[in-house]
Amino acid sequence: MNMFLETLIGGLLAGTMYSLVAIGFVLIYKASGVFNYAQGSLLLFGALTFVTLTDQGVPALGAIAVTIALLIVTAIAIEKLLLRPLTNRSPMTLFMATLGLSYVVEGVAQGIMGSQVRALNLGIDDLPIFLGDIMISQFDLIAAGVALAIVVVLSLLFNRTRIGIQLRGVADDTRAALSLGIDINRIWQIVWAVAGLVGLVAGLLWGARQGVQFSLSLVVLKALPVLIIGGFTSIPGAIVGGLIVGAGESLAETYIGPYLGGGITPWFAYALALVFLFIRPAGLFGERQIERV
Amino acid sequence: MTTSAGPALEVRNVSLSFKGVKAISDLSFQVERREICALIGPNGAGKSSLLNILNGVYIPDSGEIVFEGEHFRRMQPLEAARRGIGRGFQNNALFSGMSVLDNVIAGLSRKSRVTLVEEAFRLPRALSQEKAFRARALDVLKLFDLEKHTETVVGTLPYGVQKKVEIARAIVAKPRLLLLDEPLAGMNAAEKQEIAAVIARLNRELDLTVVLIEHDIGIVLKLAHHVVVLDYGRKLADGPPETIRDNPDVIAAYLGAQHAEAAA
Amino acid sequence: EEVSQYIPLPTYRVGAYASSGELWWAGERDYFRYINEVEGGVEGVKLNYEEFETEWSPDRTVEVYERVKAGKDGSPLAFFFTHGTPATYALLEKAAADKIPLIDPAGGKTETVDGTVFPYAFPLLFSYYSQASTGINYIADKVGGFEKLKGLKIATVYHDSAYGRASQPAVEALAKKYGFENIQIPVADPGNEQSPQWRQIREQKPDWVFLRTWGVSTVVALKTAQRFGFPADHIIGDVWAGSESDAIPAGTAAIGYSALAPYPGGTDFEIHKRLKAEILDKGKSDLRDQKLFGAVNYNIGLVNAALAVEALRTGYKHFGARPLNGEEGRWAFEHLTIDDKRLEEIGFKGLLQQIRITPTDHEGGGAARIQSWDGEKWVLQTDWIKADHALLNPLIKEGAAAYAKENGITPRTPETETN
Amino acid sequence: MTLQPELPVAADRRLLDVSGIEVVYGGAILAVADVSLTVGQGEIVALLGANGAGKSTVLKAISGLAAADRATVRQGHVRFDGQDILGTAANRLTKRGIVHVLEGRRVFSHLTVEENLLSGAFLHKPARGELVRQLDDIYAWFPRLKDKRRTLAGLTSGGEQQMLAIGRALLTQPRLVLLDEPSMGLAPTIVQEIFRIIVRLNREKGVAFLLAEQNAALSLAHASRAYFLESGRVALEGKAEDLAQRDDLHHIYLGSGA
Amino acid sequence: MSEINLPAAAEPVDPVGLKALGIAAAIAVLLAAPFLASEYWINAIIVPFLILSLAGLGLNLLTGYAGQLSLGAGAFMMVGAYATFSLQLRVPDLPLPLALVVAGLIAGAVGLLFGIPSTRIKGFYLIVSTLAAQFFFEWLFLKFPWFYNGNSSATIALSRGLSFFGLDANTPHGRYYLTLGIVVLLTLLSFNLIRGQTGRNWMAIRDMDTAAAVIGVPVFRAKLQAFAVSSFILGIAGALWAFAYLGSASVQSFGLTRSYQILFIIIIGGLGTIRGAYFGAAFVSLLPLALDWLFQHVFGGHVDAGLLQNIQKAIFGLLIIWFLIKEPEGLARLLGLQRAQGARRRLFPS
Ligand SMILES: Nc1ncnc2c1ncn2[C@@H]1O[C@H](COP(=O)(O)OP(=O)(O)OP(=O)(O)O)[C@@H](O)[C@H]1O
Ligand SMILES: Nc1ncnc2c1ncn2[C@@H]1O[C@H](COP(=O)(O)OP(=O)(O)OP(=O)(O)O)[C@@H](O)[C@H]1O
Ligand SMILES: [Mg+2]
Ligand SMILES: [Mg+2]
Repeated sequence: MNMFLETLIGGLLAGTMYSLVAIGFVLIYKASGVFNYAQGSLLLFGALTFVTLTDQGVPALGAIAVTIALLIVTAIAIEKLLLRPLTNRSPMTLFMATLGLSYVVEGVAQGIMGSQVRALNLGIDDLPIFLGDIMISQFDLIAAGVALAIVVVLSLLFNRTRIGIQLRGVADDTRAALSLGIDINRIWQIVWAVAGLVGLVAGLLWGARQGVQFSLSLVVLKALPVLIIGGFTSIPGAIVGGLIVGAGESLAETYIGPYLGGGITPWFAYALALVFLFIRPAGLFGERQIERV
Repeated sequence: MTTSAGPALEVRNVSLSFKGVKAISDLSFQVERREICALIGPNGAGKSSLLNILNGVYIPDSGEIVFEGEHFRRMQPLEAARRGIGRGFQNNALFSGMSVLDNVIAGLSRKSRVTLVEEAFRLPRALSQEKAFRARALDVLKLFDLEKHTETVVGTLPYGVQKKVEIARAIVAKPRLLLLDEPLAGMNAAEKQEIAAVIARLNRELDLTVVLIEHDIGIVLKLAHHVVVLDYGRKLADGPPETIRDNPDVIAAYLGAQHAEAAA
Repeated sequence: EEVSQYIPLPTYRVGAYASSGELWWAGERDYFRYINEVEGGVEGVKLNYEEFETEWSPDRTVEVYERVKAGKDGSPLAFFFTHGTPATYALLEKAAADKIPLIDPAGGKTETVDGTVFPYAFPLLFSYYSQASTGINYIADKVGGFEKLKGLKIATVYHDSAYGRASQPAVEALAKKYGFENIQIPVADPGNEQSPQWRQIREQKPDWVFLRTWGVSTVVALKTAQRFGFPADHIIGDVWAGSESDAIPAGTAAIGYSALAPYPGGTDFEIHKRLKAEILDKGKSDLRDQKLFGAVNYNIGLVNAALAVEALRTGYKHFGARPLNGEEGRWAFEHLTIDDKRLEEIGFKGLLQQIRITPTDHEGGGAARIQSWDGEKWVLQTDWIKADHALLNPLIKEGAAAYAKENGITPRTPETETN
Repeated sequence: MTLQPELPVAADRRLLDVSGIEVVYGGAILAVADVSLTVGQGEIVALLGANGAGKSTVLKAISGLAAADRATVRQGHVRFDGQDILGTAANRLTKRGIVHVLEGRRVFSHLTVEENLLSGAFLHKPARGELVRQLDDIYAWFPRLKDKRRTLAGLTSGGEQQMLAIGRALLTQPRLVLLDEPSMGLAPTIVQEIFRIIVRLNREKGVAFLLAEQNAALSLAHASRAYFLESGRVALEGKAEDLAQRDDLHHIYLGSGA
Repeated sequence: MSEINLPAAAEPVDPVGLKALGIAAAIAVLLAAPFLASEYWINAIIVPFLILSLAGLGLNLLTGYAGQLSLGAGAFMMVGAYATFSLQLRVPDLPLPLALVVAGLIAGAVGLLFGIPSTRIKGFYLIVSTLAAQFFFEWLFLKFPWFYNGNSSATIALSRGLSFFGLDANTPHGRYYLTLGIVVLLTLLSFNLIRGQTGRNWMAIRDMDTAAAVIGVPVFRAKLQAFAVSSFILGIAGALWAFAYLGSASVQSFGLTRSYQILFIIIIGGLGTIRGAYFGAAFVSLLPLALDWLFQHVFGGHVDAGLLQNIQKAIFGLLIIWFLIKEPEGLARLLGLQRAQGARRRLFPS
């Protein structure tokens, strides 16, 4: 029983790590209707910049500041060079473009900062905490806290602020937004920058766990089912999705895995997502496509 | 076509709501065979929703539909098409990436009898069917003199022309009941006359039963044999045009004073 | 005009595996350059090496192979470094048909140790079976003798891929022989979340864990082990889980972790002194960051390069100092012998084990040293520990025979071969 | 509120001045060949014509939204307040007082009715109180919207959406509204209601309107001047009442509907 | 409709004639190719190019014509390859061509299975089903030795090599003609499909599936057909990739990157066009080689190799972006070979 509880809790917490990645997607998808595959590379880029700076002896705060600045510049560049020219193209084209973007970001990041694996120490050492004999990872607890904080801030941003409403408008119909004088380019820049910051947070946490290296960009694949379960357009969805995937995965690996020879995590999350989609075709929290004919 | 007696279509106590929003409440009316029935009513009255129920896009909360004597709690879109219910949409629902001709032929696809393999290898049956479909579609396009647009991609045509294509697509498979949602919207008077004439002719010569939504009351009064007036999902009036045009409730709720003069 | 020996190098400087690749190629290039510029080539024949990016993808390696198999500038291809086990698998049949030796030290397909069935495949140095065996031998040594292995639980946490599984038959055989319990736990690629695996380990309480992971999965394994309170000094990594890029990111979790080292890390070997003087200090090194000089991956490059050079030397001595073709290349490798004396001469003593390759044994070594991580660097613990070939060879023969049968190959009989 | 008497436009009081524009879609399809027109301060001008005549395209060319449809203005110029505005980004123009209500409403279907309105109101960054006042103002013009303020705009009916679109546009405090086929698919009562509102807005707020319409009778009844487009060219222009008399037009454009 | 049957229209000039001509010309060149090109070109460039084109074609039917987004192309190729292997191994007297067809059918069936969700799931959400396929099969074919006949390297290879109706196709030319034959045949068949009723149904669904259902297009059936046909072709492409190009393959040969590559091919080549697949494949398989060659000759040796490779990667990315910006309709349009028909084809019409 405890074994079960521990697996469950451990899974849930690990799930929030996925959520952190997924949130970045949601932001961008909501605002620019772009399914941003490059989110993973941006995450790598952020973390890599940070460690490179600290390795050069730059104090942590300074490094963060510089990294953030860099991410903002990147966001603006992406908007100007990629989004603007591709305005009202098919989501497909945009998706492909971000795939291309991921090559660029990875190439530049690793070209300049090298491809060596870097250690990243956030001073959170990952020693277990025990509730009775249920073991919980301190690190994951903190990660979960961070994720929740981010969600609160963002949902306020979306539903309470003027930017937020305009942003959802842009997401809905760029032409109409233009006709109302909404500066879509600025909106996009803001969103991509914010997504970049969320990515940075995720990158640092993941980096601290597995070292800052290329494979950070692969956590995207973990985020996808999370997104799909939660719905592309919902930030709380990203969290819930993360929890479900995390718990599902670790329970499956522990209790189903043995019968299938193990190693089922990569596809299990997707199978899970598929099941959920059958129940709710637009994810748990996703906005239903409104069909009026 | 079946000659069994009874109305072509019967809507019985149909209600529909969208999470709270009551779109249609307990609506009943009949459409006789071979008649043109106009659905009119203010915006949001539930006209489009009703058509959507008739060919299975929406599922009514309650009530049933009787089409040519058969009872349905819920229609499936494909089923509706098979039984000969054609449909034109309010906001054009054409296949924007396809040519006008292909759009119209697509309307025939439920008539297709060839298998994938036959088509892949262009076996005789496939070829002859293709030929037949083309010819049929071209005839219909002529009817709306759209020949000059045959090969153009519909997405680039102006709204009005697209409307025509849509009607063509709806009738190409010789439906028995034709549902049109504001077929004349976005056309000038001349074109409206023209299309109205075509609809009348289809109805006359093909014994086609027509249910259409239209706001241009002038046309409606000329074209329809029978008018049903909806307001906030309820039936406000139901009867021959002349009784409708000077039904006080209708004028109040719908035509509006100024129009009454104009029309008079 | 003298023709140089063409040596194509499929590399991966971008993508997921760049971190090890970068150093690996640096090692190979530095050594080749050293041979060319300091020793004037091998027996006077210069080496013409050229890189091709593959991102470690077997398919792209195949493309490279096709591109280079005809040789270049008048030099035929004497052998082909696959630089990756999957690539070796992919090329096995092609290369045999084209008569071009595939060189994949400490990797490749274990059965190919049997040169009678696989004349053109050379899993030099340290096959996957040997890796398992040496690991167990070390454990035995730690627990005080093979008899003590009886009743122990030894878990293998492996990257769930052909590479990760390659050693399973050997471990089984060893478990049977010594009577320890063999627990196999897969980690799906990329392996950045391993709580379930290590929770299982905490449940089953093995005495030792043999780590056959690769890339991130090693780092995460060590960190997760720490979290679940499994002592790092009871984890033994295999060759591809034992470099700085595996240990450093794991931070404190890696302290005490030891790994098999057919390629020990460190700079206090003779060859490093020479390279430092002749290449690094003259700014000719391919290393981006001099601090990484002597890193395990760099040394892998050195050793592989040295093996190639010595083989070529053998060939040139036999066929004359001119570029060799595939068949000659095979002969050269099959007659490669590096004894202690030779190791001294080339400055690889302690870094490379003694090698004796024969037509029937394409491994030619089968030993490794053990090094363990002290938080800063790898520290060598032992001298060369040999694998239990008496036990392994039958397994290998068996596998090879099966392959021969399936593909209608009649094993050659080297004894009868001339020259 | 200033009361704006309707006078014939004098050159100096021109708000919008379009001359000789040619618009091409995707570098290929010529939609508008040569169109010149003017709109005076606080004037209502109708832009009439059959399908495909080019009405919407002209409006897009003025509001700068043509670019979004990969359409380019190849010749001629567009002046607003005497300044050339060709090539100015649509959102800038809105700041300067031109708002375009697109054909087919284009409301933000995933936002509530109220959020739709707000998205228009934010343009001039009003203070909270001011914002509320403006909203109430609009609800006063369109009471129907008030009932549906919390429903998703995408789920409201055609007419409701049209009103929302106009209301939303008005909240950007425009001096010139480009209105594309406000009557399309709307019940006569609604259409009349909308036109009445337009006239009132024009009188009370001095907002100028350029409305593209098919329903000539209705438009001529409310506009002061009108232009007839025919396949991308101005076929004929003049004062509304004069045109309304022309019976040769009558059977083409006015039909018998109204 | 008799009464209002107006005189039947004059037979429209059908564009097939021209097309046939073009294709004929292409074939002539293709037949001559091996005698103009070096063995390296055939083995390492032309054959893979052809196979990628075929794969692109397969995916294009599903994504470009039926509008069903798929990131699982690799999975279906994988199924085709492993099925062929099993058939050749376990049904030795089944000739290769038949084995390929059967393998294709198996892949088709699998595709159909993973297509079922498409009836409920729309747009981008659909990638979950195809990605599930991708990862599931990567796992399956690695996990159970039966699929690769238990050899330690978990790779598949045809022990008896390629033979086609008795004549041996193991030589470069043999492989080339085998591939070419299959590619041409399948291209023609697909071409017939898409200009017939099936194709119209697919496009109707792509452009607006609610309306399609209402006017009587059998949406469910058509979608499944699209998945099946597409996977059939992908399956055969996969088999060719494994045995006509690589010679031996593993799951890595059909990983996610492969799926992306195929997707790139059709986006760059042009969604909803047959030619697109070919142009796209040419672009995707030649560009990296060209870049490589260029860099070797321009900077070779001067710039740090690692940096060089990364720059190269970045440039590849940039080119793709630039390309998507410049030519929304893909190469097929750029090269002006596409009928006006193709104009304004969008995957998800807004
Ligand atoms: N798909 C839907 N989801 C939610 N609500 C809907 C949906 N379709 C229609 N409604 C609601 O049902 C009511 C009736 O809509 P409907 O489109 O049927 O009216 P209508 O008579 O066609 O109006 P119009 O003439 O403007 O088209 C409207 O208030 C609308 O908000
Ligand atoms: N997005 C577009 N791409 C290509 N051509 C277009 C596009 N939009 C319109 N056109 C073309 O431009 C011409 C004018 O279209 P426009 O919409 O301006 O006419 P309109 O007068 O507004 O017609 P309607 O009254 O039906 O709206 C038409 O011939 C149409 O084919
Ligand atoms: Mg309606
Ligand atoms: Mg218009």
